[in-house]
Amino acid sequence: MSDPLLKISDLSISLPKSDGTRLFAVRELNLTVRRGQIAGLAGESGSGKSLTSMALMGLLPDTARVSGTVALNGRDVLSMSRRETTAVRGRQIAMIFQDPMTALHPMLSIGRQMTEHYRRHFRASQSVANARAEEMLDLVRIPDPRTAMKRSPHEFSGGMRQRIAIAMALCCEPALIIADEPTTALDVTVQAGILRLFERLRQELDLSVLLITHDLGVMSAVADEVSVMYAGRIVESGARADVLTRPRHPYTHGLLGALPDGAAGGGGMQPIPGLPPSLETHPPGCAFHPRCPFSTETCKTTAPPLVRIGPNRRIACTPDPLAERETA
Amino acid sequence: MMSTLKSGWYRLPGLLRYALQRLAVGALLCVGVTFISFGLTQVVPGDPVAANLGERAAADPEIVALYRERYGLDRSLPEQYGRYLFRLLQGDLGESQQTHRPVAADLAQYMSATLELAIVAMILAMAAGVSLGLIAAVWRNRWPDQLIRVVSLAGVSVPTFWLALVCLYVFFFVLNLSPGVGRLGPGTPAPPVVTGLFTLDALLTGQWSTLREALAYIALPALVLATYTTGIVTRFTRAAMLDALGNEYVRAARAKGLPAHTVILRHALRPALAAIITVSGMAFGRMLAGAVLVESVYSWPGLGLYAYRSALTLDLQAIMGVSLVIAVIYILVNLAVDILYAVIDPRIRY
Amino acid sequence: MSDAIANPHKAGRRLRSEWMQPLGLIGAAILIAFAVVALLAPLIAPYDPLAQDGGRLMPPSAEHWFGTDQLGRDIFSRVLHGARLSLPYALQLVVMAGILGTLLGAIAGFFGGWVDSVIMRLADLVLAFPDIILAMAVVAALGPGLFNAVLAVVIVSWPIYARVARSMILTLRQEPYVLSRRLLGASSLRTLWSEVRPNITGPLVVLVALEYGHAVLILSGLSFLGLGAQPPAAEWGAMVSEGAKYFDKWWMSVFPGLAILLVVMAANFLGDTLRDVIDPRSRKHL
Amino acid sequence: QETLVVDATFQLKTADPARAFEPTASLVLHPVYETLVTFDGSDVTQVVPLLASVPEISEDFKTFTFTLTPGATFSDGSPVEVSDVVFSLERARDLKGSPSYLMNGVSVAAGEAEGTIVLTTEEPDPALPFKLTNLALGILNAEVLQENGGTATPEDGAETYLSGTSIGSGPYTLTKFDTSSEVILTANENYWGEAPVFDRIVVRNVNSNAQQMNVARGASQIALALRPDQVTSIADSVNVISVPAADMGFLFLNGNPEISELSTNADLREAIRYGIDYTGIIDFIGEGAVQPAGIIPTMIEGSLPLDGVPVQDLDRAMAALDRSGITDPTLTLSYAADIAKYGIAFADIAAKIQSDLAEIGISVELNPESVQANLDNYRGGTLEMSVQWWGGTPHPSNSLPFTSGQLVGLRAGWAEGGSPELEELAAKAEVAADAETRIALYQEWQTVLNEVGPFIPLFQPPVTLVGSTTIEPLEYNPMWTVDLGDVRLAD
Amino acid sequence: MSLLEMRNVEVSYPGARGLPVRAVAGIDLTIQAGRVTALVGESGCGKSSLGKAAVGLLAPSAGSIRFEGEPVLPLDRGARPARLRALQMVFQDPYSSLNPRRRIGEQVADGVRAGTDRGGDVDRKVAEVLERVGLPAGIATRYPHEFSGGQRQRIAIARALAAKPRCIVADEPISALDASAQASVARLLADLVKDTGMGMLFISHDLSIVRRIADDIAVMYLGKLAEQGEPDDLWRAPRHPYTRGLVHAIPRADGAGRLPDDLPGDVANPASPPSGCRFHPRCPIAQDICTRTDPPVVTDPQGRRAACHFPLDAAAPADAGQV
Ligand SMILES: Nc1ncnc2c1ncn2[C@@H]1O[C@H](COP(=O)(O)OP(=O)(O)OP(=O)(O)O)[C@@H](O)[C@H]1O
Ligand SMILES: Nc1ncnc2c1ncn2[C@@H]1O[C@H](COP(=O)(O)OP(=O)(O)OP(=O)(O)O)[C@@H](O)[C@H]1O
Ligand SMILES: [Mg+2]
Ligand SMILES: [Mg+2]
Repeated sequence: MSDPLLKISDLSISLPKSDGTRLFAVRELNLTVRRGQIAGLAGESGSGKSLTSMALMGLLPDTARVSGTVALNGRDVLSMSRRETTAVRGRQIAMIFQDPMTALHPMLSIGRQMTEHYRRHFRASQSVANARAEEMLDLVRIPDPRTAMKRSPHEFSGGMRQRIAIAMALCCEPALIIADEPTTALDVTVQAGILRLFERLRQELDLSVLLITHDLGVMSAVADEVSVMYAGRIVESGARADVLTRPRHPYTHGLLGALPDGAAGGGGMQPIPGLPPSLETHPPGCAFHPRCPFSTETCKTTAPPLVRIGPNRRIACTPDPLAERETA
Repeated sequence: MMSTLKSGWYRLPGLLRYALQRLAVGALLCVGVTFISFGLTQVVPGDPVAANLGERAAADPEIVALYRERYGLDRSLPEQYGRYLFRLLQGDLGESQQTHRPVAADLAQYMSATLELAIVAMILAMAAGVSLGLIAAVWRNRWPDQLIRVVSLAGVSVPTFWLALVCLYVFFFVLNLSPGVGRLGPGTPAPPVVTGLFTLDALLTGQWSTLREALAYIALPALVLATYTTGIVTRFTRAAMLDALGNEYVRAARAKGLPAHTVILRHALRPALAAIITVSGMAFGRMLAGAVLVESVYSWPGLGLYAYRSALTLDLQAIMGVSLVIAVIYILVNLAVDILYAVIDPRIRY
Repeated sequence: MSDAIANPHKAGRRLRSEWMQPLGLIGAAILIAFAVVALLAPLIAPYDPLAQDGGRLMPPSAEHWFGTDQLGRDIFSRVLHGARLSLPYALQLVVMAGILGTLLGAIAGFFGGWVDSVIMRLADLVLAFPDIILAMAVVAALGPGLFNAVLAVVIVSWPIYARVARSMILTLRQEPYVLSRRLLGASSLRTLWSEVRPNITGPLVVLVALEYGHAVLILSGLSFLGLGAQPPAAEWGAMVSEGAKYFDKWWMSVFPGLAILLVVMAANFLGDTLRDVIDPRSRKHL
Repeated sequence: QETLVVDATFQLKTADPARAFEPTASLVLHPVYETLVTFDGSDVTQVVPLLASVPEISEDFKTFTFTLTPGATFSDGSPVEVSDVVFSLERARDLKGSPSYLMNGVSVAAGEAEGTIVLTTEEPDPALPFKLTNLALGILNAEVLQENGGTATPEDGAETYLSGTSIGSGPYTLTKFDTSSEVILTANENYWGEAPVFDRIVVRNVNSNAQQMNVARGASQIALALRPDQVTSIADSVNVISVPAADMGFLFLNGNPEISELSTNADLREAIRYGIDYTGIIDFIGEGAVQPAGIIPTMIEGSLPLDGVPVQDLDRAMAALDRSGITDPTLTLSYAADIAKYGIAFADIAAKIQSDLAEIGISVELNPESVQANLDNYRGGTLEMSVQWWGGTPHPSNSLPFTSGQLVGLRAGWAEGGSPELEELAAKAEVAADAETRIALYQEWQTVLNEVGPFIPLFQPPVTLVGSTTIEPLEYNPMWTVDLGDVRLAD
Repeated sequence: MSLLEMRNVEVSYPGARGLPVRAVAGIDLTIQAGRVTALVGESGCGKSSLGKAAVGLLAPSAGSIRFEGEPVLPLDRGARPARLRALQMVFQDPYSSLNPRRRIGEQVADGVRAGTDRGGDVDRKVAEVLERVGLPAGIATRYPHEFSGGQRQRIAIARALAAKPRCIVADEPISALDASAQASVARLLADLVKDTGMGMLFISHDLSIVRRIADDIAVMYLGKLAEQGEPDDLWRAPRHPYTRGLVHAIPRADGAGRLPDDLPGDVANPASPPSGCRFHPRCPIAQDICTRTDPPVVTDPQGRRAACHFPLDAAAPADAGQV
């Protein structure tokens, strides 16, 4: 198997807190995205998903400190010069944001926004860039791309805007697309359309996507592999079907159990006891232990490492209480 | 810019409708302003006769009666006001008791002096304020930001009238860098009237030496007048830029690999500009009113001085004229600001 | 709404940390110093501010630190005594304008309809009216004097408070917690008092702090024009105005002007820091 | 091209002589409109011929006959004729402008002889020739004036016309007239007298600070509004003259018991009169100021010799206060706060008086008012104590309104009959034909006024004229300050 | 007995050029005691507007709303009449639902004082009701910012509950919460309805959750009722093509990798609703008549209501309903 397109190793991100100490919002994160695959990164609000994506783009706030490596096609993105990162951004890695209402500049025409980075990255003329943009708009099924280019974002509905944002990301033929909650702000019927678009693009363009979402349903629909984050760490990763139907980490298990469909056994709608970890104070040991029905004394003191438990499958849980059921 | 201008242009009917609506409300506001200024002049104790006639003349009942008749002071208050409004509709602002000239002519003359001062000051303030604010926002919380913060706070704190004096003392008296007070040197004839603004008129008619002189004379008062506004614009620009820089679309622009200066100048400055324009509209109004302090120090023959003298001499028609003209400028500037806003931001529809 | 409204306690914590910000501290220190000077002026001033026995128009010397004026009065003592006028009158001004404006804004926001229209159009009118003329006319009507100048400026400066108060009330009225309270049977007035009021005092206090410096400026400006404090009162603006006549005797206007600058700057430093701490978003309104 | 630049502080409203009453108008229009008779330089004790001869005056001081100077022409070249004079003077009288009082009761007619004009008054008026030096009675080209709306009635509509051009016979003509910034005069090439020296005269409205700079740097040749203290630093490089003005700053204590018990109390008045530090006030005002002994300004005939001025005498003041039996009196001193004349703010004078009187135990509350409010109250006679100005024609009769029952007397609450002796003296002095008798009468009138009147003359302000050494002469005349038409280059 | 009854309710907002925007364009809905009635629909379809009108926060522009047989009076400046205080509302945003400057206890006590039995110890009642929503009584002295979103939502529910309501309108009470908190709050509400016998209008855009807790579901599209029925019926055999589209569009976390079905287009703007059936531009089975005539709401013998010219065959189960 060839090298993965993107390989994140031991990525940690810390941010200053108001009391002067630092908050480790992402810890020792390991993740790979293979070519032509959609890799999902799931986790609840505040678990560090967006920070991870910002780190990939080099867009973290100045106050953030990063360690680890992020290899894109074998080159470490984190150690690049500012010039190099600017050249990578938008060209090698493109990004799609959560809210299409706010991610498009309200005062610039669609055409302008779709071509400015293309012209820069390819040193292309406006007309070449226009042609490219129209092609991309057509690809994402925006009717009448030529006139659409002249219009402002507010003249489009939410779903259309997200399509435009996707087309914009595709303009420079990036190797990787990071989509941070691309459908969260949309209605389900519209979301379905966007998910289908992703799937089609993957097939037509052999797209590699890092899909970030908190919605396991969305994960299930399009992701090939799923990683689940909790409090800044990846707690479980593996192929989509494995993780979603046979979760091995108690958190993933609990999360699935809380969903109304109750796919992973139980009647569904079973809340995980306790509270989500507070942003400021991570508990020592395994961050999930206060809520975990299986926690042991060691869980309270030592954070379990992410270990491989099968081909392409890892969990960060030392007791691994769900393993028996797996084998059973 | 072109495209937004154009799309703004295409929506003109709506805009026009809006503008007309605003102008109608503005006209009502103007009537209100004349009403208030009329009322004010009535509650002011003292008699314009006393202020405008000589010692002996004021003791002569015949002269006083004639004087009252001439300025309509012998009529009942509602009648005086009604006549004023009626003449106003015909564009007649009455006659100043102080200069014995039509108020409209006085205003045209004094206003152009003030407008010139205020416009030059505004240009200075905008140029300096927007650049400083931009730098502060980009270098947020680092030393340039802190420095600019102190400077801009000092700018809004310094008493204009005092700064005017100190600058005059330093640049004129001590350093002899400024040619002094007034609009032009003695004996330099004013350029032919095109707009009434000496600098612009000199430029338009190609009188270069007059232009140089006019610029030399306006520099100091304009700088002084610009200080406060520069502070305001700086702080506003900073805030608006920070706001804009925090937007998702700015992050999106950076994520597209656009260089920092493009992101700042094209993506962030533009929405910030909308806010800056609003505040500069307000600041312009304040500047007109604040000009009276600068004008009094620099013998600048402007509206402020005119207003001040009219108030002192209870020159009724002149006071009402000044109030009216400032209100009209205020209304027009605000309207212009709103329209500009709509041109910049395609989301705004009227 | 602003962070502070969502989380007053966070604001409290921020207050403590940002309180340490040098600017806010410097501002507070200067203001306190001036307040002390104002209180103790008769004790610490070396001369009677009205005594005309210092020799006229003397430049600064060991005897008269800031020199003397055209009547031989000690400028240093006069500047010290000036704090007794500028500080309290400006406070009076912002408090009166703040109360009047907030009240009118609250009434407009609360009653809505034509009451709202009338009040807000009135505010528009005042804003469109050249304030210096209005102030001059009011002063002319009431006679020159510092308190009359205060009244005049109150009349021209209430709209800013009214606008802020009204817009905050209109926004807060739609907040779910206010609606909930209404559904639980509290009258509109009652919710206004118990739910809305606590949430607008912070921003209004910030506004008052920010306007304080402006008040000092405008009052001294009116005095400079001869419309505020009257000689022989030792008011800074009036002193600058006297100094303006004796142009080459720079010390006559420089020192009182510096006093104004210092106080206003201190107030702005403090207001600015307070705003950042209590109500970071309000910079949009102000 | 020679330009004379003059810096003044403007008090200017109109370019129509018949309406002009402000000092700056006299300054700038004096070289434009000539009068029948005038003064020579700074000597205001006698009139000299200009457009007409010195008048022949009838015994009863009621008929004045002038003979036109032959050869005088207006700036357009047309001759100055009797009809111009008659129309101009009648217009000045009937227009009912501020200066119309000068011609009150005077009728004008062409004389029987060719080129003569006869002025007749109802009452004897020895001051009439002096009044005729006033710019307001300058002669205009009647024909042109009438063509442009000029009439000898209040409906006259020529004012606007006159602010754009001039139709006088003086050495300069008006090119620009702006009441707030500057007035520009241009040489009248057709001048019938000696040709004007300068091509242009620019009179600018400039505050005293800038004037100081300008004249020191040669940016202007004449500065008219400098205070004595400003002059000292530049005195080496310029010519300075500093003389008392003909204006009088005085204090009055209201004589109407209904207005105040205190200000009418004779003992208290005496206490105040001797409690004031006159020399301090003169010192404060500066070099050139004088303390007059009576109400008639020093340079005018009939003024009292300066050795009789009251001086501060604290013992006498305290004694008087004791005698009055009033303890801790508090009087209110009102003044116009928002104007300064000759660079003197009444606020400073008031503060000075307040601090002087505090020393003898009289407290004074200062009541600053706006000019018009103060004027209103002053004219209404309701002020308890006030400082005011008085000025006008440089003739002793100009001060007679201080008599009880007269204009100023009434303002000080001093009704007719307040001092019959004084009233009688005033009546006699006004018509005294013989100079010596006249002077004696006026001096006696003042002595009585000082004794019984409510007025305390405080000071005549100094007029400080600063001129560049390149020009001459620099002479002060109370009517027009400086005769700009007469200024020439020094050699 | 019908507790809250809405008849032909319309809600309009002033729109551009003075034309009113009908956010709710005539809806009949009845809330029964002891039952959870859910109202689902996409964003902007008028759910909140209807909910607000139901409790009197908005005045409907037409139609009638009755609570226990008496009309619901829109709020004016005075206090709400006591009988209406048994009709309460829970809002979506847990952060703005509580006044940040007042203690939890005070805010819940407002509810207690509004309730019908005012006697007794307020503090004790506050403690009781807090415990009822699963929070320790000790939190009464604390401020809202100390709590997570789920906890705040519980506090807001406690406040409403303290007023002893007989009906609660809950406007998207769980959509701002994490998955786990969603489950627990939804269950809490459902339990409360079962225990107290009150009625509830549960507004949500998430059909999959609603299906688990509601007794009755009304589906709204662009201000109008599309369909109403029992959850399982609706899920398994939707009558209205929109309901079907909605059901099929929900992605399920079953790891199967099945793509949800989309509906073409976006939800239309209520300012300019399509002619005829408001759904027709997105409807896969639309015919000519749909562009012209607005279908009436028809109630079938099983009590299901649908507004479609061509209701889907009840017999043919939709293929989404496999769970
Ligand atoms: N600029 C910042 N400064 C300080 N803390 C931050 C910053 N950005 C994010 N955080 C904190 O870092 C943590 C992770 O944030 P992140 O945005 O990555 O979460 P997320 O998983 O994307 O959540 P969501 O689903 O809400 O988007 C959170 O606790 C957040 O409060
Ligand atoms: N105050 C208002 N003024 C004008 N239009 C409004 C107002 N409130 C809502 N609307 C409009 O009415 C329509 C229905 O809004 P409503 O909030 O009831 O929808 P909703 O179904 O609750 O949506 P969401 O799921 O987003 O909460 C929307 O198009 C909205 O834009
Ligand atoms: Mg995120
Ligand atoms: Mg809603």
